[in-house]
Amino acid sequence: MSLFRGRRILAGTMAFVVAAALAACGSKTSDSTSGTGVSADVSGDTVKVGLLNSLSGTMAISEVTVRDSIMLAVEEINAAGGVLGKKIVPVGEDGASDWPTFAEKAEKLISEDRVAAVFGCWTSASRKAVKPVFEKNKALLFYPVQYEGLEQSPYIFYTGATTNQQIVPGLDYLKAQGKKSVYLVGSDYVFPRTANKIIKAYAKANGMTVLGEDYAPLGSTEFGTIVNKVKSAKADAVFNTLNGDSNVAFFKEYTSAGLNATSMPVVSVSIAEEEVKGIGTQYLKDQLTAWNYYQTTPGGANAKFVAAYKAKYGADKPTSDPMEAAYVAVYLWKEMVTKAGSFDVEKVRAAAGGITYEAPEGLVTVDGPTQHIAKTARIGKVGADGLITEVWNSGQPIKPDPYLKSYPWATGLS
Amino acid sequence: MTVLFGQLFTGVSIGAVLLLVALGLALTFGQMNVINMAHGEFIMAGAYTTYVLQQTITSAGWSLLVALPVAFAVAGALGVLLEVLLIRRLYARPLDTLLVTWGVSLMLQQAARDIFGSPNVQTRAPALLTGNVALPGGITVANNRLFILGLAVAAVVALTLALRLTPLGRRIRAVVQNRDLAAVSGIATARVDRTTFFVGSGLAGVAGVALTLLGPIGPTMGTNLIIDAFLVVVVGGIGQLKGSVIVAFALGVLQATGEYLTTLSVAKVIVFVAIVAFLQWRPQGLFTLRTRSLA
Amino acid sequence: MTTVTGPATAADEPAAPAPPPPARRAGGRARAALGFAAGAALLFGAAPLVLSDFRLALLAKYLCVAMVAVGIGIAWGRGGMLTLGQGVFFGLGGYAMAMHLKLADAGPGALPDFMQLYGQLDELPWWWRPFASPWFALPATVLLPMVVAFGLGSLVFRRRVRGAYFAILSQALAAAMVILLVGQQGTTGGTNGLTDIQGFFGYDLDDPVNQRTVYFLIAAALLGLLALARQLIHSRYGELLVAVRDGEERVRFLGYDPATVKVVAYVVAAGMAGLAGALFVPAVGIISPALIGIVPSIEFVIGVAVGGRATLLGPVLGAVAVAWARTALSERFPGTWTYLQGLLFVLVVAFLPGGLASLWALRRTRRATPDRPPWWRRVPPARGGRTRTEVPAA
Amino acid sequence: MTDAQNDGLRVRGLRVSFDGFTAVDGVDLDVPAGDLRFLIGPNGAGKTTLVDAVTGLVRATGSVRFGDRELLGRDVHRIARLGVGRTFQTAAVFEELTVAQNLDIAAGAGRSWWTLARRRRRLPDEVVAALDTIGLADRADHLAGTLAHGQKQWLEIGMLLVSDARLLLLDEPVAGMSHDERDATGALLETVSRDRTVVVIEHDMDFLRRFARTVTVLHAGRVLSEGTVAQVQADPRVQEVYLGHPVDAPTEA
Repeated sequence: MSLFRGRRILAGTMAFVVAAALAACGSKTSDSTSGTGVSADVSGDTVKVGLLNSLSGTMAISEVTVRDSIMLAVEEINAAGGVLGKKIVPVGEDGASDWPTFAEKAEKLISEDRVAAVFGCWTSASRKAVKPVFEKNKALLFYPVQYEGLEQSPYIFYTGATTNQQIVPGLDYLKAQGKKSVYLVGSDYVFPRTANKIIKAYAKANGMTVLGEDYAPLGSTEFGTIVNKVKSAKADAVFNTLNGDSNVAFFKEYTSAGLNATSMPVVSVSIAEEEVKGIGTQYLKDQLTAWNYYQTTPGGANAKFVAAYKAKYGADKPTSDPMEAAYVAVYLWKEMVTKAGSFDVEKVRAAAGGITYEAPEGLVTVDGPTQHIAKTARIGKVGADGLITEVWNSGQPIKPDPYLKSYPWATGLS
Repeated sequence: MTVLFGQLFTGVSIGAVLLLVALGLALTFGQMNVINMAHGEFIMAGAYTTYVLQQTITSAGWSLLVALPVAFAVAGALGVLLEVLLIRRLYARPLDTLLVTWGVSLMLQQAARDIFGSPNVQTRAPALLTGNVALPGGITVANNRLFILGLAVAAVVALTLALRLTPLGRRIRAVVQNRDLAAVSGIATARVDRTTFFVGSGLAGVAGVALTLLGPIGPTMGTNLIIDAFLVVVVGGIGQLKGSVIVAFALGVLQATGEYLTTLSVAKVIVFVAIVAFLQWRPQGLFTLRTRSLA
Repeated sequence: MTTVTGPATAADEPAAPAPPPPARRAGGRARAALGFAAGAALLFGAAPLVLSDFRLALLAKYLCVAMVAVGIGIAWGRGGMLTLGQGVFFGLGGYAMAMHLKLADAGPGALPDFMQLYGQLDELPWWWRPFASPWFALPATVLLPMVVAFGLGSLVFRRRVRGAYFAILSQALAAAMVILLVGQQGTTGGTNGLTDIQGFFGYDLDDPVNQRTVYFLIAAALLGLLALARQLIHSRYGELLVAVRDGEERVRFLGYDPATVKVVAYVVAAGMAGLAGALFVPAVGIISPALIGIVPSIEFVIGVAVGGRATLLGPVLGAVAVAWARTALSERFPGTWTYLQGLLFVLVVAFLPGGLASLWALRRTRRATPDRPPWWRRVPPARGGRTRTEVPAA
Repeated sequence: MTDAQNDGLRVRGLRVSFDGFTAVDGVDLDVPAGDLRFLIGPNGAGKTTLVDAVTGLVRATGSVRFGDRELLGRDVHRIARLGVGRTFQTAAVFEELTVAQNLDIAAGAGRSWWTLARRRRRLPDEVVAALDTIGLADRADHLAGTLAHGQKQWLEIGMLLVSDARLLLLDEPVAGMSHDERDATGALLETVSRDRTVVVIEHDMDFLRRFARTVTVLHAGRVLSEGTVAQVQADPRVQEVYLGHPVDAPTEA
């Protein structure tokens, strides 16, 4: 009776020796099911879903707004009769901006609370941390934030943009504007580094030059050197993948150095309406952003969403792309469950492909094979009122391509 | 050449920020041996003071000017509160002040979140401070950086003069050099401690006002700066201001040079290695106050 | 002081009979054995019976934190070195283990998944290669942190950098380490760290039975470390370490080099943190820079302070209690937890510097030595860096 | 024990300055083996600094030889291992350790790591003897922090005894002691100086008259006078320094 179970590749390692020694202490061995999923508890007239966001720590700033919009969607759905006749009971957990805590809480939501699906995570690091938990338990995660692509898990639905729905359109826009050279500025973590690799490959294939590439440690607020370099490089535009607080310091430095949207426009992919408020339009006026949704996006679905959000959380609270993607995620899940006629994870996955939904950002379609969604890319400009208005869009939803397989210049990136 | 000068100026201005943040620590840590981890939150308090004032004083320029003394008072008052409630009991245990004030800093951050919300807030900078000065040779120098440099220099001069010339300053120095002797000479050491802490914390508030021109204003804005500032005081040497001044600018220039030649991340590591190496050479810092039994 | 029992004055000093050995010595060993047995029964018997797989996995995580705490208890509680960079050693151990497991998951000759994605490397970087062998990686989890601690400690302590200086420096070390790891994304996984670790020496970590066995490994390691720490504390070295804590210069004048004494404690603490990090990886399946920076490093210290820094069991119980409270409270009141964490730190350190253990010790010492002054008149038992006779280095 | 004949202290041209202030200004001093020498002088005369220099705490120029070894330039702990021990003005015992543990540590500077890593099975003989000598045998298992002030001073002296110091430099060992305690300390010093060399910094003139064998008077960093108690008392320069009051000098630390 061994304490370890499973395939043995390396017998006689230290671990085995210790395990053998431990066998004397006595323990139960096989009494639980091995590796199979924990099925959701749908016995009553309610169904639980998990909400996994950082409510404390450095990421709370962004993730709290996502939690708010998920709650909004849940309440709306409940008010309209619930899902398959069952009311949704949200179970909230705090990821505390700490990746192992995310994994721990994901495990709790799945195995203790037995939720039917989990909505949440923001950083790639937190998603990477929980991914094995969802795969092991065969449970569903809806991830609502734009990210660096290069991932496709059978148990995750990605409702934010992948790179070909945000970065690539951003570059297309710059190219169309006649920008020949870019400078890349980003925070030092996975998303900017991956994004910049894509940008460099794109530039090479499209006759653009990358004049420089600089990374600031996460949370860094000292941009004197980077702005100096950017300024002396005299690029046509800057592609900005900085995150959080760094954006504030970067744009203040940028403005003080005499640079602005006319002399050297900046395209940012992590600045939404909420961030604009924290930086100030004084520093951001007319700068560009690349997203799939703005508070100003036209359409009845968005007008309804914005009104409902402001009614619930306050008129001064803006809505933004990740919030919208989270809101949409809950509705998409409802559509999938309804189509499947069951909360069973495998049935829901099978039903997912092709589901469409008239979202605030416009029509979205779930892409079955990648479990991403087709979205319309939108380039926006920061206005004096702190809102972002669209200056360009891709015309139609872009099919998600997390590994950029349909782009010839991107071969070798993944 | 332009870049070289630009980088030099960047280094000096990094140094000025470091100095502004470290100056208060040079008093509370350097003179009183209290490791106040909540110093960063006093900076935050100063920045939020600017934000609150801007809600009532609409002129960005005036609100900034008014914010300087008000933030000094607000942060100073927080400092006195901390001293009276906690630090006073811990003078014999400097390491424990570190842990206690870290706990305080956690609570202050959460309080800021509850009052002002988690997201950053914005303040407006006066138009004068968002521009820059063009020097011959295509060199530009940002006005806000110049302002902060000036503020740092002014703060150092004012503090130095205050310590040298005013009766209070003499009392502070007396207590630093020999607490017992100062006490028997009729100096109310407890009150001097409180005043020192007020001034040291108040300086953090001033730094907070200045930082609204450069970076984010949010609950965690102080935490990024605090370690660097402590390193400045450690390397500068306890008990004297000039060490901190020199080291702040030296580290600023080293950081800027490192950033230019390598990357920001590597520059941080270079600075750390340089500090460890420097402490091999002068373990007590650049300048030390020599007394027989330095506590 | 009226009845002075002065020193023996004249030549009447033939070797007096040795004073009776301390009374507690006799029962000490037996009680310790009993304590260990009780601990083992609790960890190996009661916990797995009572707790669900999920809660047991959580306990495994807490016990890893407790291992770090045992080391901090030695370095800080006994040695007076407030190390705010223990996350660095935890991380070194964790990364060493995770690197091996990632390579094992990938299979011989293949690259770990993240390197293909983010690094676009064609071959393994040279410094990854040795970790393919368990015979290198396993010892490295403990030895690597020890070597780093030895290097830094030798530099720093020999130059008499101590007290607050050391604390701040150790904190800066944690910050520098994080920046370094994050910056080398292609080879370290950057902020993501090393995730999605599937196997542990050929055993599937998704299998609850194997997870449980990992828990047993961790519990056994913790008990082992406690035994080691007990031996260390009660050895002559342990007494010397306390002497160095309370009077570094005095020890120097007795002919010891305090730097060496401190380096040893620092290295031992680093090794313990390394082992904890190594076992954390199979238990949680991830190691990332978020676990080794300034904040987690200082959080390691909280538990130790709460439990009682200078005692053997205090840090362990404190660490588990704080980690548990964090999970329990942050599930319901995330904001409140931050306040409470801060308040806990403030109250314990400022008003109960001996930690919760001092309440217990108070009861015992009052019985043992009735003539000790009451606790409120006593100097707190565990002091930080300031030594009684601190003299400036020339 | 080494031959006591070689264990004299010989100081030549010792000079210590701090930032321009010269605390010890060219001191020559000979303390023969087995002497019980008292070092007196007004505040700021350089007494403690002299001891600091001899024990390696402050940097100094000149020469300090103990036996046939030069001490200047060596680390504090190396000097200590050569058999030079000192006490401080404020008692510096390890308060969180018991009396016996204090002595055991003092006795063990040369111990191997193997010995250090194990528990103390029984007290070493020299510790037992020292406990008896300093009169603290019945307090061996008490924490040193609970001792009375005088007892701490004795414990310190005991620690020097077990550390096998052959030159003891004591900085105001009887300050703050009661009359009885002073007598006991004096007697202890006499016992100790039988086979060791003892240098005592002291302000207490009564104590000095009773126990000093020889006296050196320091003033402004220099040796002002040297000799027996009677010789020094008769020295007009000493009388002048002490404001015309030859012996009962109004000095307090």
